[in-house]
Amino acid sequence: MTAEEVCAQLKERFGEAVGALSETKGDRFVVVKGEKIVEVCQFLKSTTGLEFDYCQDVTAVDWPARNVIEVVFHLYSLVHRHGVVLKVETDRAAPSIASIESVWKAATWLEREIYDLFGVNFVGHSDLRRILLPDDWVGYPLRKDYKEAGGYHGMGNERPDPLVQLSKITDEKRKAVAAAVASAAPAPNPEPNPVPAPAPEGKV
Amino acid sequence: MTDQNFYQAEPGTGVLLTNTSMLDDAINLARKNSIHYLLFGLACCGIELMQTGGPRADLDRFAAIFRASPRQSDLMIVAGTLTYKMAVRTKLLYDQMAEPKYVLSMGSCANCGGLFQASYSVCKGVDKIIPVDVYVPGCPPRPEALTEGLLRIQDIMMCERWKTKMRPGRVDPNSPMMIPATIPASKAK
Amino acid sequence: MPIDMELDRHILRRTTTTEEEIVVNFGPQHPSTHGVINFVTQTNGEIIRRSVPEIGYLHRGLEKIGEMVPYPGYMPFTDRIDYLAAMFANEGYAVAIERLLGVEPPPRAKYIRAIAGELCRISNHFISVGTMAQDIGAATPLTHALRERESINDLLEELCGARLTFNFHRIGGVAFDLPEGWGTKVLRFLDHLDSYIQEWDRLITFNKIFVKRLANVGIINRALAIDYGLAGPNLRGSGVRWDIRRDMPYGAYPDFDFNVPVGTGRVGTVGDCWDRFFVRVQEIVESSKIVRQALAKLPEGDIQAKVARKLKPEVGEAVGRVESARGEMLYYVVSDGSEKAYRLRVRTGSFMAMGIIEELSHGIMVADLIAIIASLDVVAPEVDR
Amino acid sequence: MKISLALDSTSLTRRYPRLAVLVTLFMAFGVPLGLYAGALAVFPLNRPEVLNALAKEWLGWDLATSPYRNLVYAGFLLLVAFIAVNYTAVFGGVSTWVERRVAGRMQSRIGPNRTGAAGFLAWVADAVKMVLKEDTIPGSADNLLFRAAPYFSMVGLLLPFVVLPFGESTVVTDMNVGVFYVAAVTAFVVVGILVSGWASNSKWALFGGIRGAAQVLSYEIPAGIALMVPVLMAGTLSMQGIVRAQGGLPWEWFVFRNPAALVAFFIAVTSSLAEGNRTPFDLPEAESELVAGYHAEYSGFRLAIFLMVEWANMWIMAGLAVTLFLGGWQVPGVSPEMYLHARGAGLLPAPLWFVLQAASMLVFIIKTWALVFLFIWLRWTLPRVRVDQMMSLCWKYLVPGAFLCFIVTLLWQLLVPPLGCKITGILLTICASAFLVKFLRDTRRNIDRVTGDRVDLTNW
Repeated sequence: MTAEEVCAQLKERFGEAVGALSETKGDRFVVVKGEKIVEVCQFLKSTTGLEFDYCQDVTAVDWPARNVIEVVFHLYSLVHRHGVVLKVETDRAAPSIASIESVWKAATWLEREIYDLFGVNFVGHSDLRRILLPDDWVGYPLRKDYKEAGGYHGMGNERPDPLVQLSKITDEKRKAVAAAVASAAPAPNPEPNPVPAPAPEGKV
Repeated sequence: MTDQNFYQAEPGTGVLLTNTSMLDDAINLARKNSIHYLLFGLACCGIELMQTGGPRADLDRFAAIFRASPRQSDLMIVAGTLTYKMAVRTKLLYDQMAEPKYVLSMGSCANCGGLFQASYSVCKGVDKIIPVDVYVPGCPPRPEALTEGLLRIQDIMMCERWKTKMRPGRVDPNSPMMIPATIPASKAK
Repeated sequence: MPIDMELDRHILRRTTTTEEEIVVNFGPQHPSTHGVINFVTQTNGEIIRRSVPEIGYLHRGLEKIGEMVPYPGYMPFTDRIDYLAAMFANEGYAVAIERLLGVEPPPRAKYIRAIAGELCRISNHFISVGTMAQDIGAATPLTHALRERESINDLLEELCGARLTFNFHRIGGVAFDLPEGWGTKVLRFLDHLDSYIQEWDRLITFNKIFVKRLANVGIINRALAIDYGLAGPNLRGSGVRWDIRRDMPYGAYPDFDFNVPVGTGRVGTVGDCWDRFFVRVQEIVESSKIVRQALAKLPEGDIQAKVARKLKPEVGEAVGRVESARGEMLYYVVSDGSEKAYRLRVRTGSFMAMGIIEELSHGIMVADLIAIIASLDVVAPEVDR
Repeated sequence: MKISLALDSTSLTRRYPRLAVLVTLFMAFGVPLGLYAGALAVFPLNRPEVLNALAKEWLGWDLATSPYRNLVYAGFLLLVAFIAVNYTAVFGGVSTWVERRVAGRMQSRIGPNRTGAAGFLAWVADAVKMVLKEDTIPGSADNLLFRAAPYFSMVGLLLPFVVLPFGESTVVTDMNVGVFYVAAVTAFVVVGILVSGWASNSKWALFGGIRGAAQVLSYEIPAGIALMVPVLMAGTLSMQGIVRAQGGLPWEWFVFRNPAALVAFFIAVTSSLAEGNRTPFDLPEAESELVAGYHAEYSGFRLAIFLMVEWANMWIMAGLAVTLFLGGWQVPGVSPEMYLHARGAGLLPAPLWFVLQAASMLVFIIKTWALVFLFIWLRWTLPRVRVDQMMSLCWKYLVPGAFLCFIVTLLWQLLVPPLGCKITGILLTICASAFLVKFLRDTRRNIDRVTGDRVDLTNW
């Protein structure tokens, strides 16, 4: 079954809650209303002829420009060998959709990961807490406007770049040499210049 | 971690000056030939660490074997990317090791964050939390490089006086020799 | 940074601990957790009541980095997603971007990808089955596996200059052609490998104690495996004949003739730990077959399709699926028309496999938990990314 | 204070390159040989009447009536103990080296080869390092018990040496309850394991301690009953008596005298593997499960003691099996009268007697090392069993099996005439030899089956 046919079946069943198949390049997807997602998934899983038994992936994409976070579902049927991509849009300020954990167990951890990295709240999830980052982490890193908090528990997040240090030294040296040369220029000194000449390549 | 009498005479020449006694020499000889390293594979380098302990580059040739318990290890080979979440545990493991202890930072990630310097969750170098004796560059370092790192640890051992490698008899949290078990709350974010 | 002693209770907050029960942390530094993973385990003596995996100790923000670097520049990072089978991580990314761009690599490149990939699969499975034997308590098989792996490391190093993190694939092709005389070396190694696998089986696979330890332990039945989205050998160990190479063919795989081994419950029940172990051992043999076929049929020609220097795919999204050594690896790339990916998502087999451990952990013994973890062949960076 | 260049001249071995070889050779041959010679010289003298006679003869001192006699006897015993303790430590160390080399060979590795010739000094280095390493005691551990635990284990290790016969006369004392005594005192080791597991206040250590206690206590039973089989056959509990009841040739050993004894031998060896925490029964310190098991929290010299106990226990296990089943020190073709005859009538034995004694020690040592090698071989080949499997093996199979062997032996002793024993012995010996030949041929064939290029190790 192709994506069009799956989409048509969904449209027939859920009507307005399911959008049209996207026309973008690459993989095409269907946008589903957030409140209907559990029913849609249940329908996809249990309807004969569809039988999407394999939840391949649940992830999210942050769109600050549109002020939404898209939750993306990649579903597949090992029985019929067809797949579909569903998307649910949710408000960026308080992202929240229903959990599909009851449909596919695989979604448990995938949803936790989205909660951790995007801050999407999955209503009805049995164990919603941070999964990859420490519990006391601030912010949701995969959001586009995420700012690093500047380290963690006293460990800084910066490391001086040795090359930068090196170039700084050379700059200072170069200035010192230049100053020495400038001061020495009016009255040539017979003594050898204690400051070594700058490196011929000139830049580091 | 090196003692005060240890320094490099000429940068890059690899000549270490030391003032050990004959007894120190004998002790150091035993110490360097019995390096038990902590089984601590964090990431990609852990696999090369495994290969180094494996058939070809056999670390057991230098009588270096792995131990699973930090209390029984002399050398912590930090093999791989250190994330903030893991750094907390790494510090704890280091504190659990018995003196004298050494740290070998294996691979770019452990040295400075390496490829993942831009990442929000990676600690930029293991030396931010524990003192490091030898840095082995590479991503990941080949087994030869790690073996060379082990030999450098042996060199460091050979230049040390036993007296300076002991932890003070009584645990004094204010002693400068003591590494604080936790970073004070005031410094925490 | 005090270690949060309340963490245990926090993780196990859905259950109460009785007087007889203790909470033990398997990890993050533990010999048999395969990298840095913590299993917060509630046990009553040797019997585990519940074991909750606590991951993220190797979370390196690879998906965020994917949004920071241009498309071709992300290739070295993919190596680090799965360092044991880096070829597939490379390939999956390349396939995803190729689908996004609509380019097709030349046939020779596809064949070289298959050869390199299958060699990498052999090397990965050796680590996997070797560490499994190690976790069950037999130390020698692992070193033998490492020895065989060294041969593959040498071959792959000759091919692409690295032992572990290959950075071999390019978008629309591969980085290097096969070196002179390389094929003969590979064939010589495969001859050895095929005879060696029999020794491996004698040494460990059919060892009485080993079979006793693994048979009927950690049974994942067909429905459970699919429900939890397991992938690769873990899924096939449960009797599901599902292999992306065969069922959603990509690259040069349609040209090859190979079996997809599945768990049959030969010594116990379908989907037990031993089945997953044996599927991997059989896959080594199958991979060896594929490499032979690929070397025999290797076409001449370019190894790199024509791809612009600055990649700017059109707005859209694409999914790249490959059969990695740890199962289906899925790259989901969203492009906004710029040089960098707008969103890059990696779905890995290990992450899914970790999710099932809690389900399996009820009422098993401590030693069984180790066997289950080992049999699922999780690798920390794939879990955490 | 001297200043020297570390990389080229500080280390002793680099300054005196031959020193390492000399020290290695001395350690490898001198120390064990010295200990054996010491045992040979001192152990036979360790009897009051011999000491009395010697004192009278050489010093003209009537020790028997002297008020200091107990002091002298005690001093002599200390000397004996000194030799035994050192022997234990040296054996423990050397066997770690042997194990590492053998493991290296089995695993296609090399094993230690930098520390002295063939890496022999690795165990000395380990010992020195561990003794000097910081002895950490966890803050929440039970201080006293934590410190005491290794000594319990060590006592359990050392006490069996009192009755373990190294040779015809080289035994500290030949107790008339020898077997019983050994079975009793080896249990001290598990006290150490249990105490260390509890006192460490670590969950892993606790797991290890409990597992160790359960395992050792369970396997004491089949081991104890299996040890009764040779006791029945010899009619004595004395170790020397049991050895004397056997002969030097394989069909004169108890193991081949009757089929039940053969089974009992395997039960005894399996149980001693379990009691010594060796693979496949290394559950108390299962590294992949329990990190390091009961000694997870130990460092420094307390750990060294635990490790020494672990390895030196192999000697006890193997020595016991050799003594009870494999003919002990019996030299083929040397009868008890020959020892008596060679001793002569003098106060000190004649040189020929010492030669015979040395030969009997050699036989014992070779047999024991062969068993130790078997233990090492098993360790690097087999996986580990699970706790419940370990328990079911013990209670469902070994305990009934051991009882059965006991009863069969009992009946055998009553019903089968000596000639029958001899015939059975020869038949079983032939069977065992045939099995060995087949095993070796199979091994050779299996090795040859692996063809093609192995990984080239030469370029590294």
